[in-house]
Order: sequence, then C-alpha cells, then structure tokens
Amino acid sequence: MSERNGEVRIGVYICHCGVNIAATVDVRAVAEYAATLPGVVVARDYKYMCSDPGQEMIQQDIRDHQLNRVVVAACSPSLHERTFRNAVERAGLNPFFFQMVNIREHDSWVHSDREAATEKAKDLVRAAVMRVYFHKPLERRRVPVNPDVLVVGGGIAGIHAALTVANSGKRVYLVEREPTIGGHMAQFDKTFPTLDCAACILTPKMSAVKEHPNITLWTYSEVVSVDGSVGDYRVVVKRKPRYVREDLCVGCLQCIEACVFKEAKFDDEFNLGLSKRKPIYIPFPQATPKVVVIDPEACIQLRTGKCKKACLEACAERGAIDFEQKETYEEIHVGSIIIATGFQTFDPRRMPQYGYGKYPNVYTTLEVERLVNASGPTGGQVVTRDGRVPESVGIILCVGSRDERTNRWCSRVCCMTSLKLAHLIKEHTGAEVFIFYIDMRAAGKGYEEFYQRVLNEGVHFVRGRVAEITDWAMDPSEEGKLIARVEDTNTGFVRRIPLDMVVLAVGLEPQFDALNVQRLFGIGCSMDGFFLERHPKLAPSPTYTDGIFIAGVCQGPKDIPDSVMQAGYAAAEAIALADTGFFELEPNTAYIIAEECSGCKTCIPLCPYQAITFNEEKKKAFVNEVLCKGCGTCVAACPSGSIKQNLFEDEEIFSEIEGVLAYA
Amino acid sequence: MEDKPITDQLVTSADWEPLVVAFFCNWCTYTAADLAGVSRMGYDHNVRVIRVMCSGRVDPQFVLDAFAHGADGVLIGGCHPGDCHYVEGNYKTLRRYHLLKRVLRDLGIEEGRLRLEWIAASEGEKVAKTINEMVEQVRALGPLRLTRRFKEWDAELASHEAEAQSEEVATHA
Amino acid sequence: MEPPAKYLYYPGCSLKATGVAYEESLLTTLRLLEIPVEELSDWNCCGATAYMSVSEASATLLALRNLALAHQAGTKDVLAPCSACYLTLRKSHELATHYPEAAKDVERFLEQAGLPRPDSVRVRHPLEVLYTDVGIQRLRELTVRRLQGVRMASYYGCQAVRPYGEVDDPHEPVRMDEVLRAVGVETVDYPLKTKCCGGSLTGTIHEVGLRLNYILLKEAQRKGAQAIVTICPLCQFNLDAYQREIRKQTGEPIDMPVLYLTQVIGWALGGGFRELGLHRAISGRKLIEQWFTVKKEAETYV
Amino acid sequence: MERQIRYQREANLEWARQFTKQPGGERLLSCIQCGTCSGACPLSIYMDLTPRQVIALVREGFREDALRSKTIWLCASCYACAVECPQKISITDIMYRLKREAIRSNLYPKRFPIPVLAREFCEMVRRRGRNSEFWVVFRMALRSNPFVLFSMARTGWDLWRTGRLSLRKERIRRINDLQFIPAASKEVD
Repeated sequence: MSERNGEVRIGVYICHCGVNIAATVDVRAVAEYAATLPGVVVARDYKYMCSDPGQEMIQQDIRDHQLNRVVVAACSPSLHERTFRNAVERAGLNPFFFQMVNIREHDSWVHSDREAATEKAKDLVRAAVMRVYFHKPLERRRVPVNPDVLVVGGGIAGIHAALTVANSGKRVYLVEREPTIGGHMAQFDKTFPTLDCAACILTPKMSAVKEHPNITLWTYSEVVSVDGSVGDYRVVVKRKPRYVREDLCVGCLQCIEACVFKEAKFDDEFNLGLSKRKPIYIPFPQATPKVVVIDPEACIQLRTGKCKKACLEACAERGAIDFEQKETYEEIHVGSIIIATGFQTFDPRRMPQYGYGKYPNVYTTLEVERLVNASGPTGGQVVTRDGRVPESVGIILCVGSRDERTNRWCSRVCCMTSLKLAHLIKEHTGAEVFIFYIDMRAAGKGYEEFYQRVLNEGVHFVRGRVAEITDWAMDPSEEGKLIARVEDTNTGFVRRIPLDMVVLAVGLEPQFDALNVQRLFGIGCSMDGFFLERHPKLAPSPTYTDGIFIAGVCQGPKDIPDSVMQAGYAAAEAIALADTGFFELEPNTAYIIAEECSGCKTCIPLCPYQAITFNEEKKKAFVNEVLCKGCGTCVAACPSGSIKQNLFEDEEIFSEIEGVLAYA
Repeated sequence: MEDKPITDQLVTSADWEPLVVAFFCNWCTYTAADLAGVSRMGYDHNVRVIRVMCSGRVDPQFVLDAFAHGADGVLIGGCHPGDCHYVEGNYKTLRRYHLLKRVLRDLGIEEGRLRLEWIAASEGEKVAKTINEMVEQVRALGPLRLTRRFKEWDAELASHEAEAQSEEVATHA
Repeated sequence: MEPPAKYLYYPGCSLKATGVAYEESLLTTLRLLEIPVEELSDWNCCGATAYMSVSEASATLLALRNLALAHQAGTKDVLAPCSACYLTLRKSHELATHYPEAAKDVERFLEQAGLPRPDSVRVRHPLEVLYTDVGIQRLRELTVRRLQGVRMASYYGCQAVRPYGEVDDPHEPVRMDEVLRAVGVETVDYPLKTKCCGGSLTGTIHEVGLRLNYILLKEAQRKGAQAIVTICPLCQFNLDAYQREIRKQTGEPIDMPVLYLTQVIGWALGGGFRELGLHRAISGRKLIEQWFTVKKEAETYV
Repeated sequence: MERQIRYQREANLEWARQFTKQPGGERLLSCIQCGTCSGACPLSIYMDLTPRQVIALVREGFREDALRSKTIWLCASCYACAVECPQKISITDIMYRLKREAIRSNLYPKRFPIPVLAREFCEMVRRRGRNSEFWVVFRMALRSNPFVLFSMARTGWDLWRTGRLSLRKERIRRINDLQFIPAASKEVD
C-alpha cells in the first residue's frame, strides 16, 4: 500500500463547532487518540475549523509537516466538505486527499452520553484515517451549462422568476397547466396589508411575460418527462388542445357571445363555482394569453359532433377555432429548472364539524375573495347564497392547519388574509365580524399595524377554536342562523354566536399531484409534502438535485412578498449557473480495469444511464465517464471486481468498515 | 452444531453493547440522518454510519466484511422505491438484500441482524426510530462477535492440526 | 372479512337490569339471523366509567378477566352491546398492549388467577355485526315486515363511536341509518347523533342530566322524528325514563318512544312484541303498541 | 377578599412532569390552548373551570386547583373533546387520572354525589364481581343526599312496572379471581 502512495502523512482536525460538538464530545481526547493512529503526523482540535484561522491552521500544517492527507471531523459533509477540499487544494494538495467525518449531526447532536459520544467520534475518526490512506489524487469534473431556463408554474412566483431570468438575457420557457397564468393571486381581491388591488399589480407582470422576447409561454401545458442532469436537462412538454389556435385568436370573445348555449351553465373554475361559464370561455378578462378555450366535456360539438357551431361562424375570417386540434409535444433543452407549482387550499369537507358543503352559507376564504371582488360573481356584493346581506359574519382561522388530524403546519397567510377579509366585509356590509383565532400571527412589515387597524374598526376577536357550526337553534335569537359554539378562552366561558355567514380560513397544502412532480424532477419532499430545499436556512431554494430550484408555496406556505423574494433568489441562482457556464461534479465516477474484466456483461443492464458499453472485439466493458453519475451499483455487482469507483473504492470502504469496528 | 445460530453458543457478557454498522445512501437516508441531527432527535449511540452515494453501491461483501470484523448488525438505508436519485439503484439493493438474507441464514447468522429500510430525506424521525429498533433487536439477539469466534476456531483448528501432526509423528515413529 | 362462526355475548350489568329489553331484542334478532351466540360464563363487571375514576389498573384488570375468559372459551369475537362495556373492554385491551407497565400488571394478575392472555380476542358491537358481518344486502333480503311511514332519529350516544371510531365515523356516523333504511325505516337528519346523554349524571346531578336529555329529545322532535333509536342501554334509559320529569319541568308535550336498534331490526325480521322487550318501554307506549302490534300476534299476546 | 396570586413555589413541577409520562398524558405538553375541548364538551357550561383551563393548571403544576375543581367530576367520559382535539390529547383520560388522584388525596367535594357513586360502584364490584344498578344508586343516595330518593321514587316505579328494576344482588362464581386485583386505595399511580 505504502508503495503505491508513498509515505502517508495524515493531519487530523477535530472541530468544537463552538459548543455544538465540544459540549458532548471530548474533542481533546479524540484529538489525542487520533495522534496515536498509524500515519497520523499531527492531530489538533480547534474552536471553529471552518473559520479562516481554522483553514489557515490546516494549510500551515500541510506546509510545515509535509502532510499529504487531511481528515476533518466536524459537521456533515453536505455543509463543509467543499470548504475544506478547497482549503487543502490552496495549500498545494490534491483536494481529494481529504476525508470529512460527521461528528455533529451524526454524533454530538443525537447523543447525550458524553463518554459514548466520544467513543463514537474516535471510531469514526479512526475509520476516516484508515480510509484516507487509500485516497487517490483525482481531477475535478466539469460539465457545460446550457443557459436556457425552464420555469414550471405561472403563478406570481413563476412569473417573477421568468421575468428576472429573461431580463438577464437568457431564454426562458414558462410552462403553466391552466389556460392562463396568474395563479391564485389573480383570484385575490386586495392584498394585505396595503390593500393594493391584486389584479392591478399582477396583470402588468402577466402582460410583460407575454410580451417578453426572451420568454416562450406555454399555457394549458404540462411537463411530462425530464431527462439529463444539471447543465443539460432534456424536457418534454405536453401542450393540451384548447381547440383554439393561439396564434390566430385575438381575444375578441365574439365566439362566447355566439355559442349555442345562451345561458352559462357550467361551473366557472376561476370563481370556484360561484358563477357559471359557457363551454367556450376565457377564465377572466385579463387572462394571459388572452385566448379563449373550449371545455371538451361541455362542448356539444366535441362531445357529439352535432352542433351548428355558431362559434365557428362568429370567428369566420380569423378561423381560430379548430375542433381538430390534438395535443402536441415540445422537446426543449435547458441548463436549469425553476419549479413554482404553488399549492392547493385545504378541503374543509374533511372537517365535517364546520358544515362546509352542508350549510350553503359556509364559505372558504378563497370564495370570499371572489365575492368581495368587483369583477367577481356578485359584482363585489357580499351576499349569502340566498341573497341576503349578512348582519354577522364569523371567520374561523386554522381550518386544516395546526391540527394533528389534518395538517400540522401553520399556513402563515390565513391570519393576515382573514384580517383583510374582515376589513373588506365590514366595509362592504357593515356586518358584525367575528374572528375566531388560536394565535394571531401578524409578523411582517406593516402587518401588526394592520392588525391594530382592524381591531380599531371594531372587529370582534374571539380567542378560541370553534368546536362546531350548527343550524340548531337553542334560543329564538338563533333561529335561521348558523351558530358557532366556541370557548372564548379570554373570558373562560363557552359562547354560542349566531352568524349569517361563516368563512373558513382554509390552510395551504401541497398540490394534489405534488408527489408526481417531485418524482418527475427527482427532487425531495419534506414530511408535510412540500418540496424539500437543500438547506432550511442557507439554501432555501436550491434542491438536492443540482440545477433544480424551487420557489413559492410549493416549498412551504408563504405570502406574496416572500414568494416573490424566493422566486428572485431562484432566478439569481439559475442566472449565476448559466453565466458561470459550467458546473463542477463530484469525481465519483466508475471505471473498469480492462485486464481484470471477464466480459460477463453483468454490469451493462444495471446502469440506468447507459454509461457502460461492451466492446465486442476486445470482449471488455467500458464506462463512459461523461454519462456516469457515480451511483456505484455496477461496482457492487461486478463479479470479477474489475469495476472501481473513484472516491468510493472497495479498499476505502473496507478500511472504513474495519475502522469503525476496530474495537469490536 | 451448524444448524444452531452461532450466538447460541456464546455466553452474553454483562458489559456487552451491540454495535450496528449502517450504510446510508447520500441522497435520502444520510440526509435524513443529518436532519435527525439538526432536529436533535436522540437515538441509540451504538451505530456507525458509512456513507455511500447509493444503496446500490452496497456490495454484499461490505455486509459480510462488517460481520466478520465484529458488527452485531448491519443496517442499509436507501431512498423509497421510485425516489432513487439514480433512478433504480435501490431496486438492485432490494434484490441483493434478499439474496444476502439467504446467505446469512446458511451461514447461521440470524436474519434479524440485517435490515434494509427506505428512509426519505425528510424522515429524520424514521432514522432515529429505525436505529433504535435495530439496536434493540440486535441486543435481543445477543452478541455475534465473529472476530472472537474466528480466533477460537483458529485456535481449535491449530490444536487439531498439532494433534494430527503429533499423531502423524507418532505413527511414523 | 368472513363473519365469525359464533359470537360470545358479554351482557354487562345494565343488560341484566334496566336494559333487559336490549338483551331480549338482541338475542331475538341474532336468532332470527341464525347467528349462533352464547353468553360468556361467569363474566364480571367491565370496570366502566366509575371504576376508571377510582383505579385505572383495577378497571383494566377487571375488563381483561372477561376477555381472558372469552379466550379460554375459544371464541374470538366478544359481543359487547353496552357502549360503556364496549369502550372499556377495548380500551383495556389497548392499554395492556401499548403500555409495558400496564402489561406487567396484567400478566401478573392473569397468572395468579390462572387465566390465559386474551391476545386474539376482538371486541365487537352489535351495530358492527349488523352492518359489517350480516350486511345491508342480507338485512334487506331477510326483512319480512316494514314500518311504513315512521320517521326515526338514529342516536349513537358517545362511547360507541369514540374515541376509536371503528363502529362508525365519530363525526358523521351513517351506518345506523343505513341499517334502519335497509328494513324500510325512514330516518331523519339528526345533528345530535353523537352528543352525550349525560350518562350517570341523571342520577348524580339530576338537573344537568335532564337538560341534556331534553335537548336531545327536543331536537329529534324538531327534525320530525317520531322515535329515537339507540344502541346503548344508558342512553335508552336516560331518554326513556325521564320524559315524565322533563314534561313536568318544561311543560312541553314530549312523549317519544326510545327504542333499541335491535328492537326495530328484530321486529322487521319477524320477532314478537314481548320477545323483543317492546313492552318494557316507559315513554311513547301508545305509539309503540300502534306500530309494533301485528293482528295475528296481537291475538297471541293479548 | 381572597388573594388570587400564585407563587411559583406553589407549582408542583415534578407532579406535572410525571403527569406527561402516564398513559393518556403523553401529549399534554402539545396543548395550544385553543379551547376546542371546552367548545365540544356538552357539560363545560356547568363547570367551574373549562377543560382547557384544567389542562393549563395541570401543565403548570397547580395540582390542588386542578384536583379540587368540579370540572373533573362533571366529565361524563363522552370523549367528544378527545375526538376533536387538534393535538390529539386524550383529555378524557386526563380527567380520569385527576379523579383518581382526587379520591386518593381526599380532595373531592364531600357530599358531591359523583365521587360517592364511583366509590360505591367499585366497592360493590370488588365484593360481588358485578354491579346491581339499584343498590349502587340506593347507597350513593344514602351517602350523599338521602332526599333525592323521594324524587327518584317515580322513576323507580316506572322501572318496576316494566320489569326493569332488579333487586337481585348478582355475584360471580369465581369471585376469588378478583382478590388478585390490587385494592384501589392502595394503588399508586
């Protein structure tokens, strides 16, 4: 062994991480122990190894002691492996003569017995010392990056990300599932706390997307397959037929007027079924692109082929309507992807005690957004389903949030949304408004001030989670009303409050198909089903898959400003990647020692990337290192042991195993 | 003798602590273990984690080597089926795992000493739970201590050989 | 799931006293369904609410003795019609399985008493038997009489559907309505289906207990029900026995039959007036006689 | 005037800690004081403290306040709170636990019929293996408020008339089995 690697001189560094490690692990004892291990020339402990002086210490030792291997025992390699490799490299050593030991996440943070934690740290350090012995100098690997970017989801996050990337001069593909971009924000009436009209601030950005020369906008489309990896993703997008040619339709809407259905009779998705639309429709007047769409489930022509096609006549000269339209597929190549697929609201039918779906005057917050909106189904009149102006309205917070039985998380926006709606309802109707809350969460610029404003407007704040909504009157004053039974925890007694209208502040949850999206793009999900960021504090937009970023509520509940900020961050990451022009990969690829290959072909079908080919002439297998992603599956399977993996050589892992078990 | 599990023949000493070697894939289970750390979810300390890029890299020899060097149990952690960072490495692991179980059975090592678990990056709690369960299970099975067994067998073999030799010498004499 | 070949019947104290009509109608119904059933020999009190309030450990052991006897008798399914018994037996089983401390006590007790561990025993409720084991389809086929034009409110009370929720959904239970509809009874939408009747409060803090029962009766009336159907002896007792007092206190003309589910089903399957214990009702006797007297039978039982 | 202040030394934190370790108490610390339990409870309107307040007292270690409250005795064990609690706290079990401790510590209201009923019930079951409803109620009434017997007479007559009042004292055959159950008064939770 030493013949191959010359004299091995190892330096071992044990990090205190302040007290994060040192409080549980006797770092001094570990360092002293490490000094006794074969090949170790110097072993030290230090308060913060990742700090400049810490790195400087390693570099100085490399020079002073002619170290040719370095082991750092500190946090997880996912945090600082890169840092230390670079430090080692700056001191003139190959960066891969380095091994990191995780004694924080895997030791001091999960154990409390100091003695046991110290022993564990020693075992892990010993394993690393024995492993690093076999490390080889490796070349850094780089792949070129295609500067084009794909943005998935056309809500406010996707729109902002797309515009930011496009403004930097890169090509952007924006793919949206619905017939228009705009997302949930387009359905909101006002935005908190400034009460800006949502449409007024959103629609200019929507048109900017449509007009931007660098943006290709595909609505009514879905990503169906993703191949490749960072720098070169190959993506297939399905474009669903809208039975209207986007390039010809000018959005005059005469076809809608002409449709044989004189009455609109199909639930209008944009207004959450509070109004009706025709089979040919436009989701809302400012829809982008401003192109009508035909609902194949409702259109007589598409269902039976027997319609007099009045729409076709109305569109005569333009000929934009095309009943023969079929779905098409577009293949694109991009270097990175921003996912901003948003959320769905909690279905309150899951909590039957609130009577949603049973009592007509129980609404969700999103429905009330449409009711208070001047262009909504009631023209901005807040009226109950039976047409009355409510005299008392109750808004119930945390519906499907902070609840072990439904969703455990706080949805973050409902408190402010409810304050806003309380203000608007009061403004529109003069009703007594009750907000039933558990905790009022108004953290944000200007939010607490808005809370104060609503308090002063005389909205009643009842601290208590409503146990049930019934229509069961126990008192003449309750006849014909919905009654909220709730403990007013501030006064300490149970109250019955009669209401004309109940608004459920439904929480935010992952889209129904988030799991499919997660698999499609090869990213992770957290326990709650929202997409998983690389680091909750320091990398809240990158994912564990290089070149894929997440933005907006698909990563976790957040309000509009936070979504916009995260979208900008994702865009900046994508732009930085494109401008760098390359991405550095771990050099952990597999390779084959040709002399030892028996030509059995076991490895060939194992590789999911078709990186292994067989040379029929030489009867040997060969790994294409450009295609290899470094999983090591073929290495483990090779019967002759002729396939090796950089960074994970057999002897490296065997010595690690022996290292952790040396005392067993 | 071969039919009985090896551990039956060993006396459990009072100070014995089980030791489990865990092979965790870089993308799911190792990350989940990091998450367990960040969330300070305490778990049994008798585990040593070795990181591999994919559970598919876990060569059956690694497992046997770990047992041979004194591990009382081996835990393999990979991504959930369908979630593998390398498309389908974990399926290969599953196939090997079943084969390995048979090999272990033939060697007289209890199947409970080897466990494969799918743990996603978000499942820190599951890491803690699985490790605790595994350590407890191995504790219940008692020490495997192949290293010591090997020494005993070697000694036995050596004495047999010595006997045989002396017999040989005797016959020749 | 295959319905079990036989059920072991655990009556509990109420079904031998105030709830005797429940026992009569249950056994009659099972007989008409040709389901073999046998009373658990030497059963003891389940422990119930009152015992739980004094000693959890003792209550658990009391309950488990019954399950151990059932195990000994070799029957898997123990039928516990009383909601309190049903819940206590289940809960004790759970406690002994999930809490090592409790499990130790249980083991010691069973050993001393010379009883086996009741691991394989399942506690079942008559509604489960009717809905799951017999099934709506079969009930429909076996129906021989129909109660035309009678509207009933199905009332579960609390403990049968909570907290385990296996008999039915704890929020919006529907199975009792489905079973009733299968034999041709019309049910009303009764929002207080799972609200508490006060349990033993009618005996201890009388006015509170009465008030709860008044609300239940009043709302059933408001929803147009002519009778309430229950599956718990205590609910039936409270709602049935105190109507006179409620009338006196509120001045409202409430006189409503409170029936056991098994009385209604048993009658639909052809059971007789007295063998279903229908003569034991205190309130709404006139209506009961009017509904459940069949000419031919009237002659037999007059 | 009674002083309403509580000094921190009155808080029995060890007791509160123990509480979270007992069956049913595990999720006590997750309570977010939302009041769903009180809102769902059919009897909270009669209680001196709402169930939520009892939970808060227990969690903060105010043992006596919790044990002396009528709330725990008004709980009819209907489990409505446990089914609705967003934090899955077994509030009913916590109430049971408090009842038991109140009886053991002699902190329950003396002529309050509910704890008396519970004790009479247990006595009878211990001695005979079964409970005879009539005798339990009869003895409870004697011990708490004998006058209540007059008001019960009418109901009793109704039951007698319909054959639902049994004066038999039931008894199981293998009563010896029950001797292995530790006596309630000796139980240490």
